Amino acid sequence: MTVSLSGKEVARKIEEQFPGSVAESSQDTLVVRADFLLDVARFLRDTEGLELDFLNFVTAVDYYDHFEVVYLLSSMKHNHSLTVKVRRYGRENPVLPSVVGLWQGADFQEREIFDLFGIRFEGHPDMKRIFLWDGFQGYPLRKDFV
Amino acid sequence: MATGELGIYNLVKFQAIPPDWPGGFWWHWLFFTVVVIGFVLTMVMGVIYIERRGMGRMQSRLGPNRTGPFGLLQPVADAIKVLLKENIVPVAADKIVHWLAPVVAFAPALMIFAVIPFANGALLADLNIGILYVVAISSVSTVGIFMAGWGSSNKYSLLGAMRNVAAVVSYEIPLVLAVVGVVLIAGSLSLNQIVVAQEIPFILLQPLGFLLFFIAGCAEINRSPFDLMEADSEIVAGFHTEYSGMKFAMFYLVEYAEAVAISAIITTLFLGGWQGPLLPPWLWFVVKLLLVFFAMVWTRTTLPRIRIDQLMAFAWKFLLPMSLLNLFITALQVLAGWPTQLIWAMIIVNFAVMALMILIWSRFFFRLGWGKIEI
Amino acid sequence: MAVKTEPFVLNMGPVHPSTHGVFRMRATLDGEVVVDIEPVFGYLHRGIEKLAEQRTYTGVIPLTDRLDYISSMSNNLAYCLAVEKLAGIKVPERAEYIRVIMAELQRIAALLIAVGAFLNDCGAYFTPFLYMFRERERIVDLFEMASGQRLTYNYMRAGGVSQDLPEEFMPALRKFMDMMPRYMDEYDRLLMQNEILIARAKGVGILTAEQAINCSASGPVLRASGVKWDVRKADPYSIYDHFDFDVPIQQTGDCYDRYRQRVEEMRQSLRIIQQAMEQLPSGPVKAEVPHLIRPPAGEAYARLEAPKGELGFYLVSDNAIAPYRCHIRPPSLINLTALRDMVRGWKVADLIIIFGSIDITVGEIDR
Amino acid sequence: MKFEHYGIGIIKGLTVTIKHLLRHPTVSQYPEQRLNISRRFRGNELVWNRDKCTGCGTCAKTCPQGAIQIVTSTDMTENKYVVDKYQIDTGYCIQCGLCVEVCPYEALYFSHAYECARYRRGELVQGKETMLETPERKVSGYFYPDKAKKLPEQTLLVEKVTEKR
Repeated sequence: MTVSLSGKEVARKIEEQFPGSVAESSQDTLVVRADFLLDVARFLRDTEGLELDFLNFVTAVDYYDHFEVVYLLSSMKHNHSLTVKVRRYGRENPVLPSVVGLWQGADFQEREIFDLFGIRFEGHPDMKRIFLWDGFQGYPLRKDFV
Repeated sequence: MATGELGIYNLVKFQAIPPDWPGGFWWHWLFFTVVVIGFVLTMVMGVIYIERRGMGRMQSRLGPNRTGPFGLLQPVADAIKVLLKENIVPVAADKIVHWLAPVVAFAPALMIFAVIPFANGALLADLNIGILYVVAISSVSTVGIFMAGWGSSNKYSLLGAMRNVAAVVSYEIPLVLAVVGVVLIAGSLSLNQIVVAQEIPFILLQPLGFLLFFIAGCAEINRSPFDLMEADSEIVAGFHTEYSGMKFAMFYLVEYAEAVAISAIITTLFLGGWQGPLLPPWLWFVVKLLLVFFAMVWTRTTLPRIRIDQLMAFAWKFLLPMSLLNLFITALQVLAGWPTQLIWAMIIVNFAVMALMILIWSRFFFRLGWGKIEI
Repeated sequence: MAVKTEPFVLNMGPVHPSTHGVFRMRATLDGEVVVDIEPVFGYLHRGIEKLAEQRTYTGVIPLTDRLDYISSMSNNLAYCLAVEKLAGIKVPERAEYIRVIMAELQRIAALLIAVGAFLNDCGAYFTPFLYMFRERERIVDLFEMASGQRLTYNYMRAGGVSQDLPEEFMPALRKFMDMMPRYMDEYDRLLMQNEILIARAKGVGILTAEQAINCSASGPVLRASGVKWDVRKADPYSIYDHFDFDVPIQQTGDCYDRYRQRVEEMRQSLRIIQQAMEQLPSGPVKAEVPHLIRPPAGEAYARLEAPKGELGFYLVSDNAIAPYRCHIRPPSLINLTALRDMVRGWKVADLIIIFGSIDITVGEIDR
Repeated sequence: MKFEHYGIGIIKGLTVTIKHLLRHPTVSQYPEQRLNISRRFRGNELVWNRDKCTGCGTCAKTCPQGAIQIVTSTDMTENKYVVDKYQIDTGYCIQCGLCVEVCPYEALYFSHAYECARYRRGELVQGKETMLETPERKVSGYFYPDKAKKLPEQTLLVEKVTEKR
């Protein structure tokens, strides 16, 4: 059975390393500040005992006032998982750091988020639309897209 | 009977009425031209039917069975359909080359049959260099296919045509070398003489030669597993991707006419041609031809396709040394006079040699390779 | 001597015999050698995630049929697991067993297509494909008997399955289980040891274990690279912990291993079905669930081992009758991430078989 | 010593295909040989029971495609709804079967008919009159097991053994 790591415990560990990086933590999720995302992600992937080396999925949710990007990470070695979230406030041209360098599996999924939500991932090697054509207006999965 | 090379000299010479042919040379010529064309077209229809039905049954389905009794008219229906289709030429195509390609490809396939005997002496021209003529003519089709690949200005077509040229150039050599063994035993290049010389079919005397000829022949006419030039799962349809209507039908005809030709040559060289008891000679010929063709259908149904570099490696590293060895051994046997005196010893020895060769070669010297290129 | 040649671009697809759907590969070739490749997709984008936001929780189930249309049952099940997790619905035991039987039959059916299509890409002219289609047809007959349709089953419901199995189902399934191992042996005889296939597939398109994990590959692609990771074992959903089965793995991660991996997985699925068939209890097949489900606000991610890999549904609820957000983790799309690294340096013919060995369905990639 | 590279695998494969040549084909010839479809067939058309329908509109609400259109008026004398218009655009219908499942009064069924292709899209729209049960348009047993029992048994490919043994 995959153990869902407690967000609070992991948050404590992260806070020791990167103070001020965790915005919020609960039993099953961990909300990270966008500026610290890459550092935290690298910490989660490489730290002994965590080793979350498998990125299950990346997706985004539109909550009108902010976008929430959800990363589900698992560890093949320890068989545990952790949900990491990043919030991005503001609807105009939101930008987040890309995790492709850490988990290559995020490649197409970040492009998909860019395509459907309009969140630009900085550091992604090939940030362009994936499903829709290049001249498409708007981002369909945003709640205000009709 | 009209024998001898086709040349001005002979044409003049045979103006006189030959002893066994009341119409004279021109009648002979006309009669066999009609026979050859009719034979090729009917055989192509026949083999298409056999291929589709046989393949269907091997794949646990029925195959075409709607048009005519048992679907026998399916090739006719296909032909009519394809002739009525629109002729599409790509805008960027080289029009003349694109137009000429099917003709250039088709003519040689038909010309091969000029020297193939349907019965003793029943052939258009009993050339004394018949087999050389076959080898020379059969590779001309490649020009047509390359013209098609080049002329349709399509990358798939070009890839297919390139593959075809590479394959034909490489496989011509083992093909010819495999034939030479037969020629050595028969002592003649004329196909009629070769058949006459086969008291027992040469497949028994030349098992390795037969295998090499069959493989190389399959590769030369692009039958599976060497059908890379029209590999449907890789390059769509290869050289005839951009062809439609009548011109496509021509290519389709070429494909099967060549298959029939190679089957006919194998029948003639290795299976005793028209020789056989009870049945009339031409029927024996047809039956053997269809058997060889069925073997091709069978392999096509079963085997995966090999890759282009493996194809070349197979020709140069496996077939070529094997055919050279085969030639060498046969030459020794002929020198020792085995084909006339120790014929059973020769059969046994040659089969043993074949098994040993294949085992040793595939164990130590050759393996179908991998082939990644670092970028 | 190296000849300097100019690379050229070949657009494979969107309509190509072996792209398994409307999928395009923009391949840069140097002669026959693949220098670079860029997958282009979106030709089948129907916006299922957006559509799901406007439908009731039950109304989304027919949509999931159309994701990976050759394994609809698994998609149904994945979505229903997510809804059950979100709404806290308990599933009756008989329903669980029926689900397992269906999901495993579906796995066999989908893997048969995957293997058949892979062999077809290798150039075995439709023979293995048609043999395997015959067996798939037998499975589809069973599905039709239970659900009434042959492709878009729409059989699972949140809280169970839509209706009980008909009484003629179990005898037919038993017959199928008797004949299937024999056919599997026949497939193995047909091409498993074929020299040409080995030459074509062995050592081609190697995906190492580290790379596979880094690329988030899952399913047979991951396991063929030697990573023992199966959601059925690692995170047992439904009642998979009741069954005794192995997770086969291969070592090198080449195309031949992926092919063999799929064959082994079919055998394991047969084992699971055998056990489920013997243990099938009686009882209700659907929990008392209202037709309009209104789960409490929250989020849930449920995943399962689909034939192609880890299929997951991430649902966010705002206590309405429609999901606030429904994200699908598509194994086909994510397994494709590794394609570019796998094909570089190989020939065009290898590109096709490497692509075929990943086994994608475009309906799931584009959604 | 493993026999791997000598053509043994090729010969094995060839025996499998030649065996199939002697077996019966798996396929059946469609217009002449008709197989029985599933008793629970979710077909192209729906069957509507005029007497049982109360005009509640649950089916229309459930339909994920919005293919069902129902217009009712109230009959004050008998205190019930009168169904003025009931039509299904089978061109939009995806045969998911949710409408049949939710119908609280067992008034909607799938039909057991197939081959419902039409030449015009307008003909795909089923109105009230073309939705009633007739001898040609039998009721499918989808979601109604008692109705399924009356239908002919489904032909299964599992029953068809192609090899002679």
